[in-house]
Amino acid sequence: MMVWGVLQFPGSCDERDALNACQIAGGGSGENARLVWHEETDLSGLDGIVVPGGFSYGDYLRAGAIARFSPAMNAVAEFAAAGGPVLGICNGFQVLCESGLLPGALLTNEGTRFICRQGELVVGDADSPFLAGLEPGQRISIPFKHQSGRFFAPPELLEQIEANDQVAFRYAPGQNPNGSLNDIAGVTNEAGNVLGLMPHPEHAVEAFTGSTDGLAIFEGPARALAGGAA
Amino acid sequence: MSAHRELGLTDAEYELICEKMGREPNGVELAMFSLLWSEHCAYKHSRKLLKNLPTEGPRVVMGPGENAGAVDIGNGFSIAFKVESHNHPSAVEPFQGAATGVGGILRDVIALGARPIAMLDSLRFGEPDTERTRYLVDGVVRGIGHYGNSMGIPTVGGEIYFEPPYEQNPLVNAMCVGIARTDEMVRAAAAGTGNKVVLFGSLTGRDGIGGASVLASAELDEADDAKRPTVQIGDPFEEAKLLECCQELLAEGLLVSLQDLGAAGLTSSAGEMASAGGTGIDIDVGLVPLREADMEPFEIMVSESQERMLAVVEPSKVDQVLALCTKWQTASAVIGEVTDSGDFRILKHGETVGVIAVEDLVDGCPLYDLDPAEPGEWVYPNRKTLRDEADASEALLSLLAAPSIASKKWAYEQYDSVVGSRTVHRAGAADAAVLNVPESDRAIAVAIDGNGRRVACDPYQGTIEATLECAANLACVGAEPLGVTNCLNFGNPEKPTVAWQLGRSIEGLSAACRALGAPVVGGNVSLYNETPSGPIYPTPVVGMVGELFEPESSGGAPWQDGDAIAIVGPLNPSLAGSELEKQRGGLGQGLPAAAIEPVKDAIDLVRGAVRSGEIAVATDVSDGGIATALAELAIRSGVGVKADLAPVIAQHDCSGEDALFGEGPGGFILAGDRQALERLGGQGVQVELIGAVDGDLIEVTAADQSVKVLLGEAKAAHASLDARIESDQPGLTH
Amino acid sequence: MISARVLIRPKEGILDAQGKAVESALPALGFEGIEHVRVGRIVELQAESPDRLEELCEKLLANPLIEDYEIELSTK
Amino acid sequence: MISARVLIRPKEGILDAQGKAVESALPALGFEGIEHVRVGRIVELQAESPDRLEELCEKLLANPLIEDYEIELSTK
Ligand SMILES: Nc1ncnc2c1ncn2[C@@H]1O[C@H](COP(=O)(O)OP(=O)(O)O)[C@@H](O)[C@H]1O
Ligand SMILES: [Mg+2]
Repeated sequence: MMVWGVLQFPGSCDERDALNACQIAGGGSGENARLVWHEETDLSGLDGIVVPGGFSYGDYLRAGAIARFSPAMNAVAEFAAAGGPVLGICNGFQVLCESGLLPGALLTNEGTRFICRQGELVVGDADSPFLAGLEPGQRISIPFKHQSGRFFAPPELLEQIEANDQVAFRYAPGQNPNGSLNDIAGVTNEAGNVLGLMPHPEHAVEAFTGSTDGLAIFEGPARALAGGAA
Repeated sequence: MSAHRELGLTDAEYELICEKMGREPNGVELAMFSLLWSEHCAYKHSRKLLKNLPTEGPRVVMGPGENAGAVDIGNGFSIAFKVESHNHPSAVEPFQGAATGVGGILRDVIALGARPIAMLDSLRFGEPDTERTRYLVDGVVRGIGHYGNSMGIPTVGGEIYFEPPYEQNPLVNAMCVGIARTDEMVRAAAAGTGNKVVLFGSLTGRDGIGGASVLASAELDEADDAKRPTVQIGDPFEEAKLLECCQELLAEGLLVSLQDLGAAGLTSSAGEMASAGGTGIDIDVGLVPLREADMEPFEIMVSESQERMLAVVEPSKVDQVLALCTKWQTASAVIGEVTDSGDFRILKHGETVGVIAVEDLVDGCPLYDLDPAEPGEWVYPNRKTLRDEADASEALLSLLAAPSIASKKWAYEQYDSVVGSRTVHRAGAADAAVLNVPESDRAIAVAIDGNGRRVACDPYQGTIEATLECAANLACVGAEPLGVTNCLNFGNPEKPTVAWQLGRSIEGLSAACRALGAPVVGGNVSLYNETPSGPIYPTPVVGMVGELFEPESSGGAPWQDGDAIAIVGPLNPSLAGSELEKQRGGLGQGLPAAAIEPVKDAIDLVRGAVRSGEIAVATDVSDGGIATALAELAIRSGVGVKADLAPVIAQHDCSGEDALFGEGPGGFILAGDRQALERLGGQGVQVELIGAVDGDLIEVTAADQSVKVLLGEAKAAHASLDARIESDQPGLTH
Repeated sequence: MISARVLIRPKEGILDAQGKAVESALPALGFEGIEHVRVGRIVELQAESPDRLEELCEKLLANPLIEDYEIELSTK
Repeated sequence: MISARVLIRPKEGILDAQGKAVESALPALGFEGIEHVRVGRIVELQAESPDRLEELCEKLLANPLIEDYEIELSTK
């Protein structure tokens, strides 16, 4: 069974949601996921890491700018370098970009306001364990919610990202909520084991919320290990 | 020299203070008295009236008197909730005023040992056709979103009304709902002589010095600018750490008691703790962690710096408490101890700078009787915005576009409504917000309501309607009321007509809550809401929490082509106090009386139908009447309707116009399987089939009147507020 | 055209949440001996005339209740 | 102690959402002849030595991918 660690920074908000999603993906026993305090450096025994959403350090200065220096993030960098699956959601995506584990940056929404609405993503061509349960072109419905979610990369970097098939998710046509370049909602690193996305799959894993489309992302790595398409 | 007057105390109150103390108070003592004897803290003009509210019930865990109320939700858990106003601060600085309002009510719930799981907001502004109003709306909505979103608390519902009387005096009421293990909840009562008093959270600065009495109890006027330096700044990041820190302190069982610092800062928190515990308390201002050096004792005692909590801790546990605060990167210090003196002693580095008997400070303030007088006439402005020639179709479109009725998507999409993974129905999805509560294997529904215009027409009937509408909204998602909170926003109670409105309104609240069996477990009073341009509409805002057992049977579904439509309940539609009457500039005093019991029967019937899963589409008839309710369902579902209101007209022999646009309590629209609807009949509640879901027209006939508009037109009208509300002065995100 | 630079800072005595957060984070990042961190906004713009810049700051760029602003001009 | 002032601006060519919001608000407020509005951040601090300020900017205060920074020193 895949054991998850969910990072917790001062100001994290969605860490319990992510923990819950990991537990449901793992069959609901609860043993397969724990919070990892930002000062922890020992990730042994963990098979996957989630850097959750929220407002680490209040998003002061720049979203993710301070959190990325935490001891736990150094450990996550090593974990990722060793090929471990790392999922960054919203603020976690911002942290991973700030720390260089993912390409690009996230800017204030074009409309400058925080937005929260259910929306659709189209699965990209990226080759990542997190996408093992999803088909390229498939649509999933999960909540969009952020104020700094506008994906940006300089032209040459953007070309690379596209050329290497590092785009994991795009906002469905007409649903780009923030002005992200190429409608990009999520990207992977070159190896594919690190995935970051702005929308919130952890809020769409239980039927009562109206969608369970987010679950596949948390089930992906286990599926990939089990030799599922990845 | 009349320092006491400057501080808002009357000469009589000042003399009473001197009498109680047997001397004149010194500066620190006077500052402390002026705050705790302010309307905001002492409820001078409302406490006597509040005594009549029903506050007991089998499910009540904590009632009025605590930081928030709480009801039992089963399996050892309780739901804590409270609504509070931040009106004047929001009028002065909308973003920070609203943000700190949210921060304050969150701390009240956190202080009980609960983890907040939802916020609702109830807002009142002038008509959005002035830039000032748009500026206020922009700031308030961003402020509420900023604080709640950053804290990771979903804002799942609320309401916004736009009415001229709020132009200069907007209302910002926020309601927080939290969950706690009942046996881990703490009361705010100091106990144990020798126990230490620990202050933790933000550093203490000169924020909102005198804010409680200056900002919260005096009428706004041109002197505003002078008050501005007393604006309070909120830091949701600090509060997020504070929340987790409190949760861990309580889980470890390290606290004897816990209290938030709100209005009147340390003075109120420490004073109320000692009063509740029947103890004395020593506070050494020299030990308080300061943001600015050289603060005077009185400044430290009244500072309203946000994000601070006060705890009573056994000496042996102090080190653990301070260590946990360090873990959460929040400042903390032992600043005093619990004594048996019965005195509130202020020291500076061990040297006494003030002594007040706790009882005199907290309970010594005189409570005043009001001398109510019914107003002889309608004193509020009337504006005609709908032309006389308008036919029923034009009227409907105009109602759907009315700022108070139109979609508030623009606002609620700025709120995180899903964090916490409990949200079943978020704002806009159903009549009440629904939150999953797996802890006790059920769900709760929350709603907040208060139509000030109708309360202005008839404070007693209007407040009953507000309370019934909460229960009706809950019924539409299958929920049964557990408890009520409320915020009474009124004008100057020293004016007889306002006093009358306040008294009648509280009587209405009592009557409705008694009939519903829903005890009032907490609330807040905000008085003196008026400006030179006049008083606000009397605005009691009622918040209700209810329970349901199957989130999957909680309504909120779109209606389907072919569904039958029924009108349920005793609603006797009348244009008195209605949105249409407002648009015609014809508002006046008086609402038709309506018995509560038949409304309650209809509420029970609808709740049962939704709970059973037989009916998935239910909404209550409210602003804009039956035609508007039908149109809103059609818009929500994307399918039109064909209906004839003949049964309504026959029953109440009202006019076609009354039937289409008349308002009043006790009306529901239900849609679904025809047999299922027919089965609801014959149970003592009127159930009349009026039509079917069909096509892309909204077609409603009522005697000589008939509405016929394209679904698309209706949609556009209903969505038109978004564009009209954008401010020309968008605040820059820091 | 003149270029103007407006510096907007939290008023003295008013809580500077960002500055506080950054300052307390520095030691952990290995930066010692740095104090009094204050974070504000800078707005740069080109204007035909400097006349109404004050008003612009008051109305839009700054929040006079809680922020001080400072206008620096340089003709280009 | 030296006081340093770090100016951080969105890189040219990157859409500055806040700057745009300000620009689009100007006409309604009756301001004309104002353009090229850019909104950035200013960080002011006191440091024992200027040595590591560059590093501080590169690592923390600015994100070189999207922001330019400028350090102004003034010994006090
Ligand atoms: N309208 C009301 N109905 C019921 N209880 C009320 C009302 N107004 C105030 N209370 C109660 O009076 C107490 C003091 O209120 P308040 O000063 O707002 O508390 P706090 O200082 O903790 O915010 C609280 O327990 C509150 O629930
Ligand atoms: Mg309190």
